[in-house]
Amino acid sequence: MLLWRIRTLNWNACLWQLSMDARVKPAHDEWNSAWARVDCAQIAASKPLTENRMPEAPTELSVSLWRGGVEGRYETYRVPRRDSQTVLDVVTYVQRHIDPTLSYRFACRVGMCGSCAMTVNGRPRWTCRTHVAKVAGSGRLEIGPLANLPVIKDLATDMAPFFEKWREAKGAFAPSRTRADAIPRIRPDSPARLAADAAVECINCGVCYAACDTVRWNAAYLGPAALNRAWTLINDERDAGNVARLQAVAATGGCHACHSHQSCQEHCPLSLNPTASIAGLKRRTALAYLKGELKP
Amino acid sequence: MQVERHNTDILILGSGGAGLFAALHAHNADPDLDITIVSKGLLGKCGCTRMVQGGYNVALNPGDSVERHFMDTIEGGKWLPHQGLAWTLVSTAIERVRELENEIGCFFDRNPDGTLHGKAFAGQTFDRTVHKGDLTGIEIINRLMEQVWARPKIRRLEEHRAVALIPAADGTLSGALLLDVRCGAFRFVAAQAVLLATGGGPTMYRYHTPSGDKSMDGLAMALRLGLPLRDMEMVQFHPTGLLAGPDTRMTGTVLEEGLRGAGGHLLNGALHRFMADYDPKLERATRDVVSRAIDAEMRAGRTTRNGGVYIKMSHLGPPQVAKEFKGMVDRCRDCGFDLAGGLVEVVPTAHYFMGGVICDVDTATERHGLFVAGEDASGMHGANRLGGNGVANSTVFGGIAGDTMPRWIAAHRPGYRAPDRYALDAEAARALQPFGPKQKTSDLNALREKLLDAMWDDVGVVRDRAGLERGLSAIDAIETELLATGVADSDRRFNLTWQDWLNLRSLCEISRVIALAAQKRENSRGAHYRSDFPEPGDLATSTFTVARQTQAGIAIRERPVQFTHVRPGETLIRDQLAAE
Amino acid sequence: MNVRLYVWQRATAALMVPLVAVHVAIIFYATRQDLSAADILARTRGSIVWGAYYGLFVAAVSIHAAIGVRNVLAEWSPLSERHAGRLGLLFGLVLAALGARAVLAVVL
Amino acid sequence: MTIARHIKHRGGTLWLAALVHRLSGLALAIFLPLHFLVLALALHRAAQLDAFLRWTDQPLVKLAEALLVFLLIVHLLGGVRVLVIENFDWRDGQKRLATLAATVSAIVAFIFLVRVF
Ligand SMILES: Cc1cc2nc3c(=O)[nH]c(=O)nc-3n(C[C@H](O)[C@H](O)[C@H](O)COP(=O)(O)OP(=O)(O)OC[C@H]3O[C@@H](n4cnc5c(N)ncnc54)[C@H](O)[C@@H]3O)c2cc1C
Ligand code: HEM
Ligand code: SF4
Ligand code: F3S
Ligand code: FES
Repeated sequence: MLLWRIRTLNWNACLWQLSMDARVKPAHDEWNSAWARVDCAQIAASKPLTENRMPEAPTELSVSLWRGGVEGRYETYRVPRRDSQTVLDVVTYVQRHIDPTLSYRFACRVGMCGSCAMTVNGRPRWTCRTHVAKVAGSGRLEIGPLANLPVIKDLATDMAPFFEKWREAKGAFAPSRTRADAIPRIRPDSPARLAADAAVECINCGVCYAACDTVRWNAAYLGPAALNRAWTLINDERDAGNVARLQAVAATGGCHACHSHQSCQEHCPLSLNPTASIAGLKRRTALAYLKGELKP
Repeated sequence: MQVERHNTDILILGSGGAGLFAALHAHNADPDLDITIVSKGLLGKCGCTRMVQGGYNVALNPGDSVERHFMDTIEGGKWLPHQGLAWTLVSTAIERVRELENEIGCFFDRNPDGTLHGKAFAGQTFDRTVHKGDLTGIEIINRLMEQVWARPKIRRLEEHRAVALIPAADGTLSGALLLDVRCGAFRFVAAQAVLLATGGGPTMYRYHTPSGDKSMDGLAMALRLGLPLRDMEMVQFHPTGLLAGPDTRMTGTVLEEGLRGAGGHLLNGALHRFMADYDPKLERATRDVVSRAIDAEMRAGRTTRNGGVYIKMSHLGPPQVAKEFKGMVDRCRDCGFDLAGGLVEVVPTAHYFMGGVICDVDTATERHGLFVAGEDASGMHGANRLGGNGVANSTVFGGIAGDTMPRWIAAHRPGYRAPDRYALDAEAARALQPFGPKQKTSDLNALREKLLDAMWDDVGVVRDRAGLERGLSAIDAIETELLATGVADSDRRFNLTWQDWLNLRSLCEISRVIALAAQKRENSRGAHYRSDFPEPGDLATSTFTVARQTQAGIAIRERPVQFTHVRPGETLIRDQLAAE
Repeated sequence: MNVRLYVWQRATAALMVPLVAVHVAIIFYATRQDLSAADILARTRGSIVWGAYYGLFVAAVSIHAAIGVRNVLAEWSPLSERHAGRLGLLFGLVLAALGARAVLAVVL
Repeated sequence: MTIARHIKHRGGTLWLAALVHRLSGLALAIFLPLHFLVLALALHRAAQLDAFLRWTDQPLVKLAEALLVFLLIVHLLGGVRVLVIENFDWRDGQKRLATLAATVSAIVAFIFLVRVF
């Protein structure tokens, strides 16, 4: 059973990747020359990607939404299927046209603010950038609030614990200069800059936090996003707060609680790699401990 | 009406660049002050500062100068800016960027030699836009947000909506009435000083870029308090918003300016590259010119399936496009469009609001104790905002407000003034209107779309007298219908439909002011274009509009622009003069 | 878990990689060669090398597993970290005692 | 109904690898003391070697010993995966490779054991 499961999972992943590869990146030179010749009429005639993905798109979606707080139930709604439709649009449709009391959170609608994450068909995702075609091939959607955070109502969670842990991990820059000083010169290709850049683009959406079982099992665990931020700052040569930061991430609930499940990395919508960041923290703190610079 | 009451020294409405900077500066000035930030969404995770892509204008390079940045701002603003404010903006931006880098922790992109990289942005004579890739806003707001989290003394009221500014019985300002969105209850916060930083955001147009929480609440509150609003006809449209049909929130979101800059083509529904018919600079013409050209194609019916035009990048080589504009290409792909290789439908989209509350260079308003910063303030940009001057504006003046308020409190010792009970009750009742017994249950969303269409069609990119009149009567009708429309009173907790109702009310109030100010300005400057008055008029006698709520309704007056630093025809750029 | 426990757990794990590899190799070798238990014991009895080898293994595994059990208990049982730690310690001591006895039985 | 039942993000290869590692570690923690105990007891009590030898010939004992070896290999590979992730520079695609290698080797080890048996 187990082996079978593993095999099918891998196959699916591989097939999916192959088909994506075929669609988005054939050999580069071929692209260039071919595209130079293709005229606009042809492009216009080509169908949008979504239609390629869904040969027989259903005209209606069956959408189950979590209603209530921690205690509640899934309720099912019928929502018309559109060509251009994200999961956020589906939720919006229900609020605007079926049940005006449905609660959810969003702001930017383009994947920048990280406030729209929900559990979509069992997986944490940013809903404003998740096209329905990607997740509802069967025409069914089940949407719940993000896991591992208190539910406020329906699809909205209280993200306060998540931010609190960000603070505990010393996720704020500690200055070594003031506004009166010149901006430090740092070469863009220097290893330190590259390391600091690797995972700086986190939008604090909480998706990784919801995907991580260690967060679920260990209330003290700071979680992937906060630790990822701490690692980014440790690599930031302008920062002056590393003593306290290393201490914070080496304490109980810090980076060592991570079991490298890698769900964070699998689910991060920006393809960041918190697992690698946390591994970096583990190395750095272990070294500092062995050198006697850290008291656990 | 039972309302929970709190006191705080400084109350900040809004958690964008302006609000967060104000909190940090005020806290820095006096760590004992009790500071409270109110945010309609989660702190730092709502509003437009986060959405900044392009970057931050600042004259840091030795080859550039404050004077040059200033002249670009004034000329871009078609000589309408308040020159003192514009000068403060460009000169303080330097210190502010150093603060962002050195103290807040933003890590901006560098040149190969390690100095800050400045990229080109349309309408500027120097490449001075500091950035972090094409996600500058995320870097700025995340770092600010962390700094605020790290100071527990700064209190946060998240998912609290400011409903009204409440005067004291003696006519001074008392505080603000808030609605706790999560539980649906009111709170009143009395404050010694209040900062309005809710960040404008013209979301009353069919296509718009700002985040979903923005609905001009701040300006509506200021209007009701009787404050003068300036340049209210000035709505900036971005030429290339994504067009994905009416049923998705993706529609209207901005596709980066750089796409045109890099050589992207705009094609109409018949696949004709139409910019040649309008401007010799083709797609590289300024925002307003391109927006008007697209608008003209749309009005002539030469549109795509969804009623816009196409942007085409594929001739630059899809892999190259995918590399250079990764963020945009990924975003389009997630939404089901192939930006690198195919055609993507675009449409002009309402982007920024130049109008706002009149203020001094220290952010003080006419009302004692009320300060304003960010997109809610006005005068820095005049008829047009340069790309990159928006976030500079909110951070520069947010910081100044944070410096000013503690000083002001120390000097005036205003204390807490009891709110005017009548005003408080009236405002609460106003917010509860949709739950009234006589309300009809009509379709709120259809009403919202009516407003968006009316504004787009008649008070949009190109205006004329007849259209503005049509628009005004449409706004009146929509507001009347809104006031009669109810929201089911089954659950007030986290009730987004109630919030939508309140948003629509703010939008109606400010839409009317926009239309009236547009009617008043009988010339065409920057973002404001009247097809019946296409000429800019005499620059030396330029005027700006001032709108104010009076007993009789909204009064619009024109005031002459003071050329305190430079007059039309002159320039401050010494080296340029020398070169010529 | 904190950095001290982490270092001990990972260090003992790293140490056990060769130890276990050799142990497994021996088992495979033994079964291949059809060595009887008597043959094996004949080789181990009185050998300081084997005594040290298995002694080291028992020490490492006791520390390693004690910390491991502590972690699993802390996450999967209602016990607090502190109580899980005590139980883990107890487990480690028992394991070390049993292991030492077994090593002695094999070597002496 | 409580919300927690509706989380389905588990079951990915990486997650399974971590779970198998933990379960094998736990199983080892349960079996290893028994193994030690039995070993010592058998050697002590059976003053003469014969009894011990007869005892180890029992299929149940053989199975238990084989299982222990299997668990040890599985846990070792899982542990190596963790140590590699934590201590070596990150390479893309490494995760799939590592887990694939781990599962494949575990299967091979299992087959081996069955053969030996
Ligand atoms: C897509 C996009 C791209 C942009 N790109 C650039 C760029 O590249 N360069 C540039 O210079 N400018 C850019 N701008 C403009 C710039 O983002 C804004 O001008 C600037 O960030 C405004 O800052 P602010 O602090 O005034 O408002 P915001 O950042 O919008 O913050 C307003 C805050 O007030 C809150 N609020 C609103 N109403 C209420 C209420 N009733 N009660 C309580 N809180 C409320 C909001 O939730 C939010 O927290 C861009 C704007 C957009 C939309
Ligand atoms: C063969 C060499 C071994 C290696 C390389 C190894 C490696 C590891 C590692 C790296 C972990 C940490 C996993 C995590 O925190 O995610 C771990 C956990 C653990 N190990 Fe081992 N181990 C070995 C042998 C053993 C043995 C012989 C036992 C038997 C008692 C054992 C019992 C455990 C237990 C109970 C855990 C805790 C499981 C968890 O936290 O998920 N290990 N091991
Ligand atoms: S690391 Fe990725 S998933 Fe986690 S909060 Fe940041 S952006 Fe979201
Ligand atoms: S999912 Fe969790 S356990 Fe570690 S690798 Fe990621 S934080
Ligand atoms: S709404 Fe901002 S990330 Fe989805």
